[in-house]
Amino acid sequence: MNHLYYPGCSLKSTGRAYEESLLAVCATLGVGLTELQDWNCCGATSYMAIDEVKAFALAARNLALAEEQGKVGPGTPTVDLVAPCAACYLVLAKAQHCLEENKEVGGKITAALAAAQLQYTGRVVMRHPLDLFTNALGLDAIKAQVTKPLTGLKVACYYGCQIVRPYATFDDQYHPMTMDHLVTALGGTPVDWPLKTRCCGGSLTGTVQEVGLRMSYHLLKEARKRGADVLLTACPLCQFNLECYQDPMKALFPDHEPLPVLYFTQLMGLALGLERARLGLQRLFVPFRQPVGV
Amino acid sequence: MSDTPAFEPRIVAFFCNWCTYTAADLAGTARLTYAPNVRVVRIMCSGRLDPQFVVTALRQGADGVLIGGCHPGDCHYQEGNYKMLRRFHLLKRMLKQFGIDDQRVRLEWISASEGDKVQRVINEMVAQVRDLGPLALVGKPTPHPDASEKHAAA
Amino acid sequence: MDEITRTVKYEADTDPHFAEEIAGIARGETLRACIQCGNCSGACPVSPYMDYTPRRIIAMTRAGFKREALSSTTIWLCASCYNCTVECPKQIRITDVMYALKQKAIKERLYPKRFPVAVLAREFSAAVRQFGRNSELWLIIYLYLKTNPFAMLKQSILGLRLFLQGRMGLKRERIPMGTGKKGDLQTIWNALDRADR
Amino acid sequence: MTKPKVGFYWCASCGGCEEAVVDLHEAILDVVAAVDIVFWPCAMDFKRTDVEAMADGELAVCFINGAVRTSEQFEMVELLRRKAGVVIAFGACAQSGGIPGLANFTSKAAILANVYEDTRTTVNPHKTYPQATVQVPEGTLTLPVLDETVRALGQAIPVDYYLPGCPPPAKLIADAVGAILAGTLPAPGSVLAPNVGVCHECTRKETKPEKMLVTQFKRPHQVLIDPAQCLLAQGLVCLGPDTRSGCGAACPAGNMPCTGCLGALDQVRDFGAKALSGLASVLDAGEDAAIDAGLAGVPDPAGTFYRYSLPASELFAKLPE
Amino acid sequence: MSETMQSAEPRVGVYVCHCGINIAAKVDIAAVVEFAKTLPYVIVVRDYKFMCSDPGQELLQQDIKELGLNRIVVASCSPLMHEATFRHATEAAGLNQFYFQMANIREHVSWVTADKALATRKSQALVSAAVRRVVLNEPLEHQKVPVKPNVLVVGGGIAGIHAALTLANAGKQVTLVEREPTIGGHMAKFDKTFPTLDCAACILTPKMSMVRSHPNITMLTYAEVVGVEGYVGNFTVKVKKKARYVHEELCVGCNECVEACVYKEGRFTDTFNEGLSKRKPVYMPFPQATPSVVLIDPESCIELKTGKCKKQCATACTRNAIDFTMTDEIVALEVGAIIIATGFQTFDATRIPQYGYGKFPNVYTSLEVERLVNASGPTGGEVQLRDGSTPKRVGIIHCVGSRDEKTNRHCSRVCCMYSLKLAHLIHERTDAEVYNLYIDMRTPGKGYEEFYDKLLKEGVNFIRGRAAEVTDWTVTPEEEGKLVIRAEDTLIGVVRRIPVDMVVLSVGLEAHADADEVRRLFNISCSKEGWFLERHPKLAPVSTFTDGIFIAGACQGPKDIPDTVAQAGAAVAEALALVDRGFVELEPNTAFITKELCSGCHTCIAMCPFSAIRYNKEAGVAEINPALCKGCGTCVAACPSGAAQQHLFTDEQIFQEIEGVLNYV
Repeated sequence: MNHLYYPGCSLKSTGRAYEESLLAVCATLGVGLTELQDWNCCGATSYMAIDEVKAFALAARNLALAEEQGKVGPGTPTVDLVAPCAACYLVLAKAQHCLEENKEVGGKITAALAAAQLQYTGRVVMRHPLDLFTNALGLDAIKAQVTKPLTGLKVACYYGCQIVRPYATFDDQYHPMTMDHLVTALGGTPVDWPLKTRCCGGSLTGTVQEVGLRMSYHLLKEARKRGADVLLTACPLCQFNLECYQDPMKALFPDHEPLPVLYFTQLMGLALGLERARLGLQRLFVPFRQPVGV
Repeated sequence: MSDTPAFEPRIVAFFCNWCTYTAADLAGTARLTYAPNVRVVRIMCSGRLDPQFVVTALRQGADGVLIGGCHPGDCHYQEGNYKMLRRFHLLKRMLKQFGIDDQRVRLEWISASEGDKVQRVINEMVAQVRDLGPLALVGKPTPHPDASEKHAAA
Repeated sequence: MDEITRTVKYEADTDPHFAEEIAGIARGETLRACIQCGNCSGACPVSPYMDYTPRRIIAMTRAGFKREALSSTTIWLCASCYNCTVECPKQIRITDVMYALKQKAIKERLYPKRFPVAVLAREFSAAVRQFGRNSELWLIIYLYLKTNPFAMLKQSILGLRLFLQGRMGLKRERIPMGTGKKGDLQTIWNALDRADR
Repeated sequence: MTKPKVGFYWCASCGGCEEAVVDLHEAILDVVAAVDIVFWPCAMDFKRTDVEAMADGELAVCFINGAVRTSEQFEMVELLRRKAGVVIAFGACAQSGGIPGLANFTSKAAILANVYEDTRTTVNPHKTYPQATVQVPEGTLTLPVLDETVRALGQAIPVDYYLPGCPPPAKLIADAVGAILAGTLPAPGSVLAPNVGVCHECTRKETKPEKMLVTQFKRPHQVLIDPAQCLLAQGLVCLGPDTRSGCGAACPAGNMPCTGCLGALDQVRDFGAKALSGLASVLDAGEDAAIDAGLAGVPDPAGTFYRYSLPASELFAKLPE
Repeated sequence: MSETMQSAEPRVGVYVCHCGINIAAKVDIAAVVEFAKTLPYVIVVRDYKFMCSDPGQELLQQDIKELGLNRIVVASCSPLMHEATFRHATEAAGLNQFYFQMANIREHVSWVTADKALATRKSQALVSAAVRRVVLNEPLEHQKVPVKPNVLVVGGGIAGIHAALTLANAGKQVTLVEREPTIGGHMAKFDKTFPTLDCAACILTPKMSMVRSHPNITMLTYAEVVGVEGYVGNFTVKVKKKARYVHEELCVGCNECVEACVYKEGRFTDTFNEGLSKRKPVYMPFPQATPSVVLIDPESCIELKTGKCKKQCATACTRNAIDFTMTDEIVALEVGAIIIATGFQTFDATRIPQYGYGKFPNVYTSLEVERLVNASGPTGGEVQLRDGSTPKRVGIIHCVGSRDEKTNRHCSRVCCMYSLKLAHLIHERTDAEVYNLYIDMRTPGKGYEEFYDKLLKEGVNFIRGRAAEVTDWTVTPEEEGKLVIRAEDTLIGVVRRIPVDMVVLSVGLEAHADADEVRRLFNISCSKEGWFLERHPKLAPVSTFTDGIFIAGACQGPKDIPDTVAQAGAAVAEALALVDRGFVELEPNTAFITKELCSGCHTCIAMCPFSAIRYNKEAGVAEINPALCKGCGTCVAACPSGAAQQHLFTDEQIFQEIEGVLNYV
């Protein structure tokens, strides 16, 4: 299985461990990821606030590059583009919708791409790694490779907003379960909790910190309350907000107790028996010390 | 803008009395404005649609023909719409042989409650046929008057 | 009460085209269908911090209260979680309306000055425009310089830790710009700019 | 008493209609005895000048077969129209365009290109095409010019009667001649054949099932045809129900489906569209895919339904590319 | 009417209606009049404010008499609106009514066209078509067919009950068919009715017993209509009576069998109690069930599933009413009219997952709470939580599955009022703090606003805002262990979190899931949402597009009990008008075959779904029985030789109409 891979800016810095663990896990599972060459920023939510057409043009350039590098044509009618960052995933998907539905915006963007000898013909399939693992690869294939099952580990699966909203493409909008099923396949125990898709604060944690902190604090508190040993995320910004800000969180909410926050790929890697360093676990602010596979 | 008036297509519609004609009435009652290019001929059932009506309309100057009937299974006469569907399939294939674009002859199932669909379908079809331009059928020689008329004139 | 303010709104002070304009930017949104049920506000995780709830922003936009809507903190506090959009019983894409209001606010220079979210958006887009990619460290530095330089000191510990853990580098992420070759992002920018003019 | 003068002429046709006259067998002797054939280029040596020499209306009846495609044909039929009291469009080509009329599915340019350039056996490096006029030392030579489209006779000149068929059945010819001699011709404009479908005189009529429904249309070469049962009921594309009778259902009697040569009934405006309607209506299929599969036995609907009547049809010709 | 006048050359009169300003504002009437004057055979053209008014009709009648007109064209509204009016006017002036033709320049032109010039041009084209067509119109007569006197009522809720009783009281023989084992419908489940708070059972059960005992009513419960054939006045209906495994005529409803069942306790979901209690395989749906007859559920009965039961029930029955060999049976009915009163279903609350129905045990639907507050319900009228405790705080969420593009767009019309009723009953019985979360409070009805006023004064809390979610995520100590409703209090403009013990979801009313099949069965139409479509929303609210079939109650759209009963009465009036007249006039637009032209090809015979065409072997041609022909014209289109034609829709008439509509500049 070969897929094009769109890391996005965060996976090259704050979300480095996400990339490290994803690539390590994919290598172990035999899932080929080829990084899209010359990719640019997806546009993210911030660009959308400035100029929508340009934001979608940014996304469209990546989609066009994917078609070109994915050699879309007869025999290869579509190409999968894997975007691990929830924001990138949504922005790229949203751009696809816009290009399809809106002739006016689509026309402008097509013309601009043409100036750079690029074109996008609607043949890229956006995939989040959760989708890739559960639907393309299949949980059975993963289960078969688990060497250190997460027996006894209680996991709060946190999906965040943008992989289920506004488009519910591969999971339920209200009660997403792909990550829970994945954790079960890895031998762990997902906890049922009500805040799976509640916002972590997004970029507010960096801008209007007290607002963002409270939102993250409540998520962690509820996860703990439901007995979770660890919280899993599927987005670099969620992980950053929930993990790196636990010190200021403690300062603001004295009853806060630290909770390790991992990328789901990191936990997958542990269950597959990969070394901690390959999974970027040393980069955590709140260390995850719980032994697995015992 | 050029001085010559833009092409406005003429479309003849055959609507069944029970579903689509009623839906068109409903579109009226609901004041749903749509393109004025369509002229509706009422038939009791889309099953009454004789392909002769379609070719006649095209010959007489229609740039498109719209056929509206009840949804499959909803025919007031049980299955007149299905009977027509069979003719429609063969007719479409034949019209293609005459070089007549697929979009010019259209079949839509529109129920009595779908006034909005009447509006949408008509607007859509008028736009499509407008893009296609006039249906330039090869001029058919007018049949000469019967000898009887000739003699009468003489 | 410190001060008594008079809050009548004259029709002359409203912008009758505002709703259509915003609906246009948000691509065909049917603001007029809003029944003011408040589901958006109820579903919004940030609404307790907003000066107007999302529902009121929709009402104000619809009524042409342009200045109030554009200078609200609400639009900048929207975290783009799309909960309102998914929940709206009238299927109004409220998140997109918020984006439209943000775009309009920046264009009209009506956003709250030094309000970090608006500044972030501008700095972010400037960086992406120049380099094609975003470098989080540099973005944060610019953000604090523009909003609250003193707060940067408070954040420096976090920054240092990130740096030490290898989660933030000094390197600027960038792609080649202005090569004029196939796929050049600069060529795309230029084409879009020309189209804008 | 002078015998009435009669003429025969052919335009775009195969010659079968001329054969049909001879098919009267010994009855033709009665015809010859009763009339004076003054013009019949196919059978006897007459010249155009002979016709031109006649007084207007001198010919009592002129039988013209074939469609009109060339300038010469048009000149001749106009001339004959002037000279003849009664013009009878003789055969399917004259009546409604016939087989030559199928040329309206293609253009004049394409036909010429095909004949003078494209066929494999043609060597024409200089792209030499026939010219309407050419100068030779002896003077100017002329050739007839091909019209853009094929016309039925009635679309070229006023026609008094139509004698349909490809070729017209002997009985209809005999009846027509008898009516002419007896002065019992019907109202001008009439078709000289019964106004009822072929099934009416088909020996297979009684084998029709009460409900005529077919799930799959088939072509004659695909099935072993039951020699007694209704052909349509067997799924064969038989146009008997659509077509005027008078032929004694000759094709079904020969175990082949009717192809519609006697043309439309009086009350039908467009033979092909009506025939299409009748045929598709008996298909017993509901869903789109089943309909298409059932109709696969009609690979060329336009050719099937307008085999003899394209110029007389509402659509007349294919749209130019 | 003189023969000579009608056979003479056509003399057409054209009348263009202004319809007040409905047409005149969008169509240049004068231009249409001038255009019509240029059309062949047109003798006179007039315009008038309201052609359908008496003076309007007199206008054309006078012209028929004075100008010798023999063809009439009125350009006005849809023929479905006023064709009958003008036909009668034509007939009254001595001209056969089918010498009349209508051009629809209101619904199809003035109401749907933006540009006046284009609307005028379109009107001209339609007038041209009508004129060309009317010239070919022929005189026709309506055919009279007798009407069968009996009436079928489908659905045994309050609408069906009221309709059946009223018809029976008028002396008609009525068959009432109900799908459930008992009549009573939703109303039988309610405790009180708004706004009077009178007991539902007290007003319903007497009517139910009257149905049972009325000599003119045949009640078929646990039965479904499976086939409808025929036409107005002459329907043949097939009803499937499902096997109860209990002989109705023998059972006296003593419940001895239920007592004797091998199951000592109820084990199976009691649907009448909305699943809040359990029943045995043999059961009485509820104490006042009508007929008062038990039935055996084949899905749970051991004998019926395995044949290995002690059959204590059968032994206990002294009247030998239990019969395990019983099978479904088909009953055929001959009726003249049918009233459909099949009611509604409530919205499935699991479709809105954020309200937690099915996930949190103490989230209830309003119908469940109806059973909870009902004295004969599973808790004997006690409002209890699942653990048996009494709620102290209750939230009632309005508009669940209503006014929502993702579920149902419509307002269900009764939820505000029943929510107020439930708020009152819960408050009254438990003294709980009750919160109503509503979008808009809709109380238009006699005594309704007064009821709202009463509730306000009772101290029930009202929060204007659509609840965003019900969650067990708690933030403050007071929320611990409770369900929290999050919503914006839109009148204050802040988001509130309301901790409650019980959530009541005021579910909306929907068309039955199988409404589509039912309407196909009866050959009527329904709206996109599945509500049966009335012939005209204002002027024919209980008629359908199929003559002889009427609709009543919530199957037509959400409505409360008073409106339902009123509509049932209206449907009865329509049915009586039909049945008592004794005959119907059929449209003469039947198909016919000219036998000289028919070759006997058989194509038409299979086209007819009504078996109106048969082959006459002696003559060798097909023949159409006009009494069976319903005038679809499918055979006409199919007829390969043009021998089949349709009155009012001959090929030539339609060709003329086609040429007419294309005749404009």
